[in-house]
Amino acid sequence: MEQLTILLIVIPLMCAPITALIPSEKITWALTLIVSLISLAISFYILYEVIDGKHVIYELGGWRPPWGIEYKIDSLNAFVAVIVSGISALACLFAYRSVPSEIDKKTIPLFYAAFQLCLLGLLGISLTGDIFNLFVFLEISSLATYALISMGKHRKALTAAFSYLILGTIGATFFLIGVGFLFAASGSLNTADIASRFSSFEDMQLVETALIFMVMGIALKAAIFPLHSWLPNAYGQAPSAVSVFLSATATKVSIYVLLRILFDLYPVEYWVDMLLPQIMLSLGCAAVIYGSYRAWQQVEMKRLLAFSSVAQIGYMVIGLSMLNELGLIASIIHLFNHAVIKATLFIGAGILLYRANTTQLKSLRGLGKDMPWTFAAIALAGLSLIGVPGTVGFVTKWYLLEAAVEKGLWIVVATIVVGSVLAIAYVWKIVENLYFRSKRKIHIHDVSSGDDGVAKAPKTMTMALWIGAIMCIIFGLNTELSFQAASSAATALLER
Amino acid sequence: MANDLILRVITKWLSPIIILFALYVQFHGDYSPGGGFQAGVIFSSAILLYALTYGLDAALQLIPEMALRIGASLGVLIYGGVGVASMILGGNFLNYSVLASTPIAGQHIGIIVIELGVGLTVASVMVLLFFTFARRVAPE
Amino acid sequence: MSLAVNLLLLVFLLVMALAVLKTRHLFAMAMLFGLYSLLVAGLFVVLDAPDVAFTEAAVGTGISTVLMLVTLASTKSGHELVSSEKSRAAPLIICVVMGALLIYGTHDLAELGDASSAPHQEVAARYIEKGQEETGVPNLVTAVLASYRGFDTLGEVTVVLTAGIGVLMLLGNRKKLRVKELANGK
Amino acid sequence: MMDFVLGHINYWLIVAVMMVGLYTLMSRSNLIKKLAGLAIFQTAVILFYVSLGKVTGGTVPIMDEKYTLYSNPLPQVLMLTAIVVGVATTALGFALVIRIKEAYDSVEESEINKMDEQD
Amino acid sequence: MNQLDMTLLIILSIIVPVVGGIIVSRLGKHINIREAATLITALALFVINLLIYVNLDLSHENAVASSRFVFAEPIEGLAIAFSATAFGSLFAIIASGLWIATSIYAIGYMRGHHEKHQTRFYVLFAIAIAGVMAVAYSDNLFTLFLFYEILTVSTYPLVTHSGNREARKGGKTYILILMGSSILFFLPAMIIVWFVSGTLSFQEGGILAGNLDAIWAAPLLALFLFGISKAGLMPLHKWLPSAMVAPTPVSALLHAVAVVKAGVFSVMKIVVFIFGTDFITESNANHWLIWLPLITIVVASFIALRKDNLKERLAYSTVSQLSYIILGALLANEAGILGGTMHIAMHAFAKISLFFAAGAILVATHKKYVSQLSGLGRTMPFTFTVFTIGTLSIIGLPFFGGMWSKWYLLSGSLSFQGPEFTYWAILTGLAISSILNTYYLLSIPMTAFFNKADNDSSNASQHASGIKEAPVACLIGMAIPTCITVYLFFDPQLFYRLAATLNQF
Repeated sequence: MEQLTILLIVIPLMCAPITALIPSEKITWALTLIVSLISLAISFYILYEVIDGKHVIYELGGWRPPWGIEYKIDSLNAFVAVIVSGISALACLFAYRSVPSEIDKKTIPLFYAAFQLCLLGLLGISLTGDIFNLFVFLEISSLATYALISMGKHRKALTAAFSYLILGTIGATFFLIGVGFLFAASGSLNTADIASRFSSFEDMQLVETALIFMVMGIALKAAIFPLHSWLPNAYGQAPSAVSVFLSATATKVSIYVLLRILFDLYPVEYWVDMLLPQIMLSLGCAAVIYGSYRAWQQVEMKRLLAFSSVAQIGYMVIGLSMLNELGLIASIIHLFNHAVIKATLFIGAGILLYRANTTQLKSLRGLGKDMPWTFAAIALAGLSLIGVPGTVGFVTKWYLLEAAVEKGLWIVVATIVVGSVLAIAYVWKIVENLYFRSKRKIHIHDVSSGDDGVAKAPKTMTMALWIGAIMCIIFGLNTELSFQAASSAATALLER
Repeated sequence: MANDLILRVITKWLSPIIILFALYVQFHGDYSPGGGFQAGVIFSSAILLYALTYGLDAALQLIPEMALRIGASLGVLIYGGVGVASMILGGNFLNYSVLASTPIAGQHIGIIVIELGVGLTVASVMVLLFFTFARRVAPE
Repeated sequence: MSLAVNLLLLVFLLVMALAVLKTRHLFAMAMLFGLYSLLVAGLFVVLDAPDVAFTEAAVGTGISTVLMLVTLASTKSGHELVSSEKSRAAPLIICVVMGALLIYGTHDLAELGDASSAPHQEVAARYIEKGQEETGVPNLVTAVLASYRGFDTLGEVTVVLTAGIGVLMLLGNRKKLRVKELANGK
Repeated sequence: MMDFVLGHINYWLIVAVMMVGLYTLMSRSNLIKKLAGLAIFQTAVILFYVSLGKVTGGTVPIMDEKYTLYSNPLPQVLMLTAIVVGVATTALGFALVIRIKEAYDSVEESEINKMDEQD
Repeated sequence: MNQLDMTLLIILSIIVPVVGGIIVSRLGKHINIREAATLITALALFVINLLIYVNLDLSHENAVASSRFVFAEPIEGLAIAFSATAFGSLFAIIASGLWIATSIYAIGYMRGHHEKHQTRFYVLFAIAIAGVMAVAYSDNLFTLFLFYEILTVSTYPLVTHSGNREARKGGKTYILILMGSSILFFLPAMIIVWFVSGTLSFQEGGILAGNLDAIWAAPLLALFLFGISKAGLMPLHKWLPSAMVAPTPVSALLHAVAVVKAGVFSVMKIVVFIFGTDFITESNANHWLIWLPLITIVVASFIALRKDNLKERLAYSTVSQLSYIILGALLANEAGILGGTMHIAMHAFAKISLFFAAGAILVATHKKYVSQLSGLGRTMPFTFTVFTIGTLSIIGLPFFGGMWSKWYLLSGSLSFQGPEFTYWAILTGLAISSILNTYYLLSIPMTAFFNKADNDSSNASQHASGIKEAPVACLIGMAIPTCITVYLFFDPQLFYRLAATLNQF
């Protein structure tokens, strides 16, 4: 069991360098899929083991913490790992036909290697219990991400990757400064060790600054309003498969780190005194309104979805800054729910891109009628995003509402309502253009015309899309797994 | 530069020395400053020097790009392999103590091998970086 | 004594950083940057960190500067443009606020070299005490790097590999893609 | 007071360097210069860490019977990693700059932004 | 019949149409088999609902929920669950019974009208019916809401069936109003109920009494009334005329029976089982809110009068008639509830006859406007007889089922306990509306039978060919609800028995 946990890291780690050397695009794809699926299986198994509040400890190199690096895996870690590896598998399935249409043939093996490295980094972040080790994995995933984003078709992808590189590095460096300050105060890098001795150095200004910088750094990586400026371009311009993977995982993992910092590393009372919950709550509300509004204004589908991500991250921030169990549950469950929804929507956008060679909404007009199944799945995921009952989106919003009512935070209730109305508006915008507007002449993508005709989306893509769409429903109806994982994680976070 | 005789000669003499120094840094890292990373960078600077004087093509003939790619991957694989080996031998990942009969000997073996992996990857990637960048400078 | 050297180097460093900021000539900037790195390496020596100094000298002064020069050559850029549109007030305010915050934080920092400060207790103390005994390596930096925190180093090597793969993805293609092709999406 | 200043002035100077780097990065339009700023920023942070590890009267942390007081090896180890991360980021950044130059025929952010808006 | 079998029946009633739909979707190439499959599904569903009806325990204790089937429970206490109730059974029987008639009718109509995508039509129709069944048997407000929405979405493609600009425009209005209002009003109202009372399950006597301040009863009820825009309360009625762009079978079954009745069904359920009639009368919530259906009844009648497009006129008539039901619910007394509930049934049979007739006219003569119908009664006597019977029933004249519901509604109004002015207003409103009903509906068969045909050439040529009715399948389909309308006058017991259960508490 213990050894299994580390396999989650070791498998992509050993596979990525091999992948980089294999010249065949098919084999590298298959390897990536297998790695993702194995990771998914392992993380599921771990989640199953720890879901009732236990945890697994793994000492790397056999050194006891705080001298060595330790993994301490509870339900939250495992849940995030499940999200990351699951979405990775889904994105990979989608990538089979999408990647060859967007990326140069010779680069594909390297692309998949970078993909696996990104997966490795994200998994590493979600498992480690050492703040410096976290930084290292953060950088692995970030570097891979920059490279992956820059592979987008349009030249804007390059600038998007560059500005993400700059901002992401600032974020990571801020985090590093925070870690340094905390290290200066505590002499340790192990989360649990720092937490257990926290009272002995909590009066130091160092510790305060450390928190501010760590939170700012991670907020930048998590694209929390107003530090979100890199996100719309990055996710909008990245190759479809990368948008799918990153939009559903990268920011979520950062939110996870934020949870760890705020609830595990620091005692809650500490940052309550700093008025951080109020600040984050207002930022979260602002993010929801601003992100939804901007999404509504967009004329390009991937950018629209990216802005919607800004809003959805706002919901997570709101949830965690309410400081009650329900709010935390909402945040954690939304990590999962939003991952599923956004992955599905980006897969949908990717299919449209594959077909029409563009995701400008006005060029997609009427395409929904040619592709009713694709359209239906997009609509389903869109309903989820709005939060219609019976879908995953509803579950989150419901818990958020309950949490807000419990706390008497009517401003949050109002935000959720306004956010949902705006969500209806922007989802409607997609639906309207895809289905209600009369058709425009579109250029059919030249790559697909060769093999199986232009009229259909490739089977693997449709499969990925529908797996996502069905998950939106299944996990909206049967919340046992996600709720149990989230609530045991929330309890563990609040216990400290 | 490629036509400068003095430079060529100096490079010819200097390169092996640099490489020797790199090897020293690599294997003496336990006792003095240095280790795989530094050795890798120093090693790569030797190749860099060679490439600057003799031209990119000559350097590429000396070390083909594929070799560099393999080297880069292999380094990580060696490092990870040590970890896996220690897992197979019943320890935790990267617990070198189980690699030999006594923990100290095990640690020693482990450290030497992983430093080798580090050196290999760093040297290969650094040279690879330079080659890839330099290729873009050449006029079409 | 070492404090004085330290401060002197730091002042130089600040001057160098400002010079990098101010100079318009990009090749000069690259050289100044190399010099900056060299100064940092010197500082590391003063701070008893020869391993880090070694690395900084090789990487900062060597690889980074070379890559910067190659990039300059390949992009054929000589001078930085003076852009009037970019606002400088906002960055300045942000930097001042951040700097003030950091200085506020350093208030409780132990003085430079204070052996009783927290970072030297517990974790580090044990490395010094037992490091050689447990790993058989006298160079504690190597011991910690390769064994105690070997996993970090594995991550570090992976970072290097990732960078290599990333650069190959971006520049590995021998064919240069032209402006127009890219503007229209390949 | 004097002791306090003397004990902390090195940190303040490091913070100053850090902020000069950050400012360069944020205020300049040239992409290469931005990356230089980024590197300066990161190096200053590394410097901060290594300063934390210094012990007055201590020596290089290589065990030797002659010495009893050693500087702290831990920050040094961490920073070895950070340096590598830094150079990896910078290298990737330069690669992007080269591609941006090929695609936009410019390395000035202000010009590139204008072109992006026109698309 | 034991608990398990009952649960099974409920599940079957939802699954059978879905499965039927899937089978139909596979039979696109074999038109006859496809139609047969639809019919068999409809018959099977009707039988299932009858079985539920027969086995329903109408005794007091079981009137709310006899056997519960929990499908999923996404949030604790918030389950998607179904159960059989008398009221639900009433609705389900009407909808599934009329589905048979509609299916027969549709065969004639769709073929006669040469509609495209017929397979898709039948599949979506079946799925919409499944949604209706789920609404009918929903065990709590949450489930009701969910399938209410699903019904909206699944009927949307039916509305836009023809796919032309007009259809898309109508479809847009349809989905925007229905979705928008339910999310803006219905959902918040539901959430408020949850937070106030901690549950959403339908309970006798309601769940709000004692939990909600009486002052807030009226605003909350207003939220529900506007949120459930399927009930067609003005000003959120616009979607119904818009939906008339759909093929006639859709307008007939969905927009005269299933969808709109799902709306009033929900209103009734909420009034009786969430608020509780006692709570409504005690809090005086209905004193002002009752004006809403009242105004709608009158205004919609006036609008109907001015509409020349036959289907639109019928649509406004539906708007008006739906408000009778809401009025009945808001009267919150025994006769009112009884009348409202029975009107769900009575209006359904009558209105579907009218729509069938309108469709038959369209198929046979391609005429859409009332003004074109002069003298057509002689060419299509059967169709206009059906139309006349439907009209008379809706007006509430004796020998037709509609009389009973109107009777109870009237007696409910007479015993309304509220402000004097409102009391008289209700009575006046009902009177005016009945007169208008007579005028705008009865004038149609009158002109068709007794007026001379216009002298334009097209009519003249048709006169020459003598009797020209719609396809036989249409006629059979039309005959069924018409006969039932008449039958119900003589034996209203079937529905009375079910409707009366609502008044047991």
